[in-house]
Amino acid sequence: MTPSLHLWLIPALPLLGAAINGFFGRRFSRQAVSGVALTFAGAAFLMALYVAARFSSLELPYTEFLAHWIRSGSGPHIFVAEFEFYLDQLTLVMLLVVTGVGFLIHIYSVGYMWEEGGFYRFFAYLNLFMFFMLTLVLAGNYLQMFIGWEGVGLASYLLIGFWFTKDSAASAGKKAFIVNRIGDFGFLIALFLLIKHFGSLNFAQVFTSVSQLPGEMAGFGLLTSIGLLLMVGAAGKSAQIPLYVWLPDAMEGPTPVSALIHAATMVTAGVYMVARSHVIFDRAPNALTVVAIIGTLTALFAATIGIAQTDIKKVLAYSTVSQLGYMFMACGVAAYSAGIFHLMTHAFFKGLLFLGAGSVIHAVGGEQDMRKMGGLKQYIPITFITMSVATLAIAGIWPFAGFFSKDEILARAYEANPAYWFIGVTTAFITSFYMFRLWFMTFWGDYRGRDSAGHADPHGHGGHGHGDPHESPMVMLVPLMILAVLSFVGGWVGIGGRFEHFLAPVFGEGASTVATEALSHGTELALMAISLGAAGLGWYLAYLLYLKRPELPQKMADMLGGLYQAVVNKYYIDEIYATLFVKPLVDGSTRILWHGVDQGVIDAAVNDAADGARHVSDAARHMQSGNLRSYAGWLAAGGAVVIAYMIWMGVR
Amino acid sequence: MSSLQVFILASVIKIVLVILILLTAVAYTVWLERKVVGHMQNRWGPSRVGPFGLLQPLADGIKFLVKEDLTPPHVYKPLFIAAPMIAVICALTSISVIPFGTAITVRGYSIPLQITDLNVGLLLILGITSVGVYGVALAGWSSNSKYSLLGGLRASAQMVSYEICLGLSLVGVLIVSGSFSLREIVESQSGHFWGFIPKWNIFYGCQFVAFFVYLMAAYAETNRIPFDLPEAETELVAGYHTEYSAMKFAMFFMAEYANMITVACLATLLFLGGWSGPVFGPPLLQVILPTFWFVAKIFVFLFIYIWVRGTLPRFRYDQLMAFGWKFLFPLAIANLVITALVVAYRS
Amino acid sequence: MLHLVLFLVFAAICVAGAVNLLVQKHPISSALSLVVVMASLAVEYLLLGAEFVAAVQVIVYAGAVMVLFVFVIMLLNAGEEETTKGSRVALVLGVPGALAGGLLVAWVLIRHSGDKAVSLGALPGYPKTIGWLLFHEFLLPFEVTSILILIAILGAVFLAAKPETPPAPTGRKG
Amino acid sequence: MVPISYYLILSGILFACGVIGFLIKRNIITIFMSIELMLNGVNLSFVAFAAQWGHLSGQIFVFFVMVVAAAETAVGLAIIIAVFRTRETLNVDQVNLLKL
Repeated sequence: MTPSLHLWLIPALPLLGAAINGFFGRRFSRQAVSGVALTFAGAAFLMALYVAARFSSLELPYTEFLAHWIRSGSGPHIFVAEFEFYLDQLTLVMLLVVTGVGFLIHIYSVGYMWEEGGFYRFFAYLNLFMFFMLTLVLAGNYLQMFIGWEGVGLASYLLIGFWFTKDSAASAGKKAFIVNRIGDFGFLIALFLLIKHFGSLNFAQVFTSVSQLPGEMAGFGLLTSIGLLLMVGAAGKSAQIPLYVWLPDAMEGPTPVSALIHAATMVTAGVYMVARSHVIFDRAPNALTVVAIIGTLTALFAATIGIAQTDIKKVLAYSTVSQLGYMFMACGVAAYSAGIFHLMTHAFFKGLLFLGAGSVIHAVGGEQDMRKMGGLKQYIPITFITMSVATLAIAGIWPFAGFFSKDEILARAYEANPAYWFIGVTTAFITSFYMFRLWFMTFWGDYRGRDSAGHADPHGHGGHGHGDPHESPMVMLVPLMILAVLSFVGGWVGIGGRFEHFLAPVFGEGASTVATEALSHGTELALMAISLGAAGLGWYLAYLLYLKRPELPQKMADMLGGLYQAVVNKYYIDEIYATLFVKPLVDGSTRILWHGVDQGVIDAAVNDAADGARHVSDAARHMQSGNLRSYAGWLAAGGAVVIAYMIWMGVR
Repeated sequence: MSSLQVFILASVIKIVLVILILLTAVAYTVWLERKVVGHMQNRWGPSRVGPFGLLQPLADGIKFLVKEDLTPPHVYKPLFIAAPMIAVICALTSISVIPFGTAITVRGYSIPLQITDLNVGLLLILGITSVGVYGVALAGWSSNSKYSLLGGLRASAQMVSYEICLGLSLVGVLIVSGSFSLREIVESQSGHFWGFIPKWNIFYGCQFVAFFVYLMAAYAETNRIPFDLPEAETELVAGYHTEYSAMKFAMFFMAEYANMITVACLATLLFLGGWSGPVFGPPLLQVILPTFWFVAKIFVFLFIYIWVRGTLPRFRYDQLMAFGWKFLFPLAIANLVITALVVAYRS
Repeated sequence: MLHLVLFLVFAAICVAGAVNLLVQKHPISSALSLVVVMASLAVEYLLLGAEFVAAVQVIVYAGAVMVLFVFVIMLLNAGEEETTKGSRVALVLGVPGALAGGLLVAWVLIRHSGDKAVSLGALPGYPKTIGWLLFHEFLLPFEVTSILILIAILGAVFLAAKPETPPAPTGRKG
Repeated sequence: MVPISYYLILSGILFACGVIGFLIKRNIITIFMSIELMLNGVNLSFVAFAAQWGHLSGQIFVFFVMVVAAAETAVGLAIIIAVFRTRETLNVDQVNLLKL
């Protein structure tokens, strides 16, 4: 019996911070607010480190019971859900990523948000997000996970709409929330199916029951349905086709939020959930195939949109969608540990990219359009260096972190189906291209922002004046540097399959060991070379188009015409959705539900009932004449009737 | 003669005797009052008719009988006529349960000196007294005169209010003696304690507080000074009987004095031991003596009545009400509670 | 025989008084008819042996309650009753209803009360026995009614008091 | 000897007179008296039943009825005075504001 780790403290600490800042922060100074937020986020990180330090001495998986929650029914039909925490290798990885990156972004936010109104509100939300994310990660059953799942959605909604006076931010928040609801609906139905068939939501119990079932090799059975429904939930949360549309819009939130929630942690919850439910997916190959196809398509699809975006954060947003597609691809080919590996490295470099982008935006006074940047490397050298590391990492250049994880995924994809691999490599090329496009447009060439400076975001950093771009304060740069180091070395843990080996107890020995041995060393090296080549090609193309011959892109765009327009307009997906789903829904609601049901049936019923009551009362009120003697008359007559009735009934 | 015949004969004789005596007593109480008050005010009082004016009541009676009986216009006649009758009937009826002495024995038949002995004699007196209010109230109302109406209003309010105090003061006595029958109440007071003090309720039963309350309430009930507001001459021009004259007026007069005598009898019976007193001498004297003591006590009581009239001024109406509700009423209740506790303790 | 005669005589007075109450136009005449009814009812109680009830009937009803009525009639200077036609229901529905109800009850009483008769003073209600019952078996109701009386006194004082001035003496007749 | 039913019928007549008085009288004080008449009718039947069953509780009940009647009278007359002060009439047909 291992002594209690007090895992509950990890989510509880940020919750306490959120409560303090949320309830009393209005009266605090900015120093106090940031002090509280950093203390509790840091404390959570320290707890996570403590858990990691104790990790080797634990019996895994380690569960911790906190309190009774739901008890209903009895006997064989009992359904129990407790507040409990579940710790294994997967949880530990997520825990460290969430608390570590989260803590760094907290630090960064102090600098980034210093000038903003609602400072305490921001940190309260941020801490609240940490609480829900950690609840999600540490949950011991699906229901508790669902709390975290919904809670991070709430925090995301609050933070996207942080500048709620701006219309686009408010509607972006709503969009994120509503699209997520669609996914959550699938998730919930999956949970109901689990309760129906396994009578429990506890991970251990469900997985034990599931592992006794035979795999559904073909057809569409229970596990496939559950898997697909879980995938719907994951697609909503992790911005996969067809529910990815909210994530680009979510860039309306403050940049640290984009980094924390919409790049590093929350959007990976779907991946985590699929990986956590791998027992179910393992026995539902059809569902797994769907996951793989969705992931692959999303990766390619989002990457192509990323090419034509000019807003620095939009590029990163589509990049995130694309990278999440990679992760799902990995899960889809049952390479869960590769997916989680990429999740971790992606958290480092994408967090870094967003923070760097924030630093750039900060430097140029709130401008987000890359066409108005350029040549920033001499103004903001530290940001430039860290961003460069991150760009190399995401492009998959050796020996940066992204190389190892992406390579792992591509290798496993090749093994499963070369088509996946091919699309993956294509995507890697496109990724490299648009990332270097961003890099060149932002940091190289001449600064193009002077002539039009002053078009600053109303909520942006106008306070910094409109002079030359300037480096961010130290409090923002330190997290950048730390993340740059992690982006550089973070991939090394995967060398020689160490990371995979670490996670092996979770995902089972079979899948991983067999996989590594399946590919010969030569094939592996060839694959590596090809992906490196694709990355290099992307770099060269970007160099050519955006540094050497800056007039070329416009020409090419003119040449491509409609296709280019389609890409710029994100394939008109938002418009299609609006036509296909939103408008029919709104019109249908207006005509059928509002005019038809609400006004025609409900209101009409209420009004008719009231009218009827009034008419009856109009007739009956003459009885209530206000005259005492009339009342007495009714009473006497009624009394006579009662006496007659009693005599009739034989009461003496 | 059968015992029923004896009973009827005795009853008739007693009724006639009592009414005669009572009416005479009423007449001579008026004379007494005029005489005493006269002397208190350094006047002679009635002195022209007969020795010491003793025939004055007779002269008054003749005067009332032969005077013109005026009935003012606009009065409500049935009640205007009925009101004095109600008053005098109630006053005379209540005397019927008053015992005047021990029973006497005539030819072997024991005849109590009382028209009738009821279990609830005291209650009967209270009931009749309370019905007597109608005479005053209706007289005031039927006269169709504002003075009379005010007098009637005052009378009814005052009598209802003080009736409560009167009743409560009697309850103390009832607790001590444990009966509603006046005869039994008197018999419970015979004897002495500590050798010489008579066991009257006022002494032995410690009912002196109740006696005081009774005295006050009785003054108010009979509309006597200092509580004679219903007929206050200076304010209301004689109040409820302003419009009355001749024999009707005389009836109210008789009712008032009869009530005084009844109240005095009641006080004597309840508080002062009734006819109990030293009995000695020859048999005839022994028969007469109890009645003598009884009459003497009534006389003392009546004298106090007259004495107070000659001494005290009249209350204001709100003072009257405040005195009744805020002083006498709590006092009577306190007396009742203490008496009940003492009796409970003794038994 | 005497019993029956007395009963009939006073019942006749009683009914006459009740009918007179209905017929009379002036409230004070109605009030006096009611006093007559109550007084004759007291005699009926005596015939039934309830002497204490009879005495209390006279003291409370005739002596206090009805005096209050007379007092209020005098105070408000109530005049003759006007015959307004405010309520058709009372005449059309109420009076026949009341008569029908009364007849039905009378029919049931005559059919079912049997031949049991009471002699004069059949069940003497001596004050002592009544008091004993009141303070033993009916102690709680007795105390409750005392509270009721207290509340009624307060209510009457409050209701009849003129709003601006302290309670007038007229309000204290509870 | 008088049959109990005689008393009951007398009580019924009184009660019916009370009800009819309530119905046909316009003066609120007289209506109030009609209520008293009804109560008296009921009292008579209580005493009669006490004699029939040979138990005094019927008579005890009469006391309670009297107490309630007295309390009711005090409050009711106070209400009548209050009504008269505001409406300046005792005719119930004119005191009919309590309606729709």
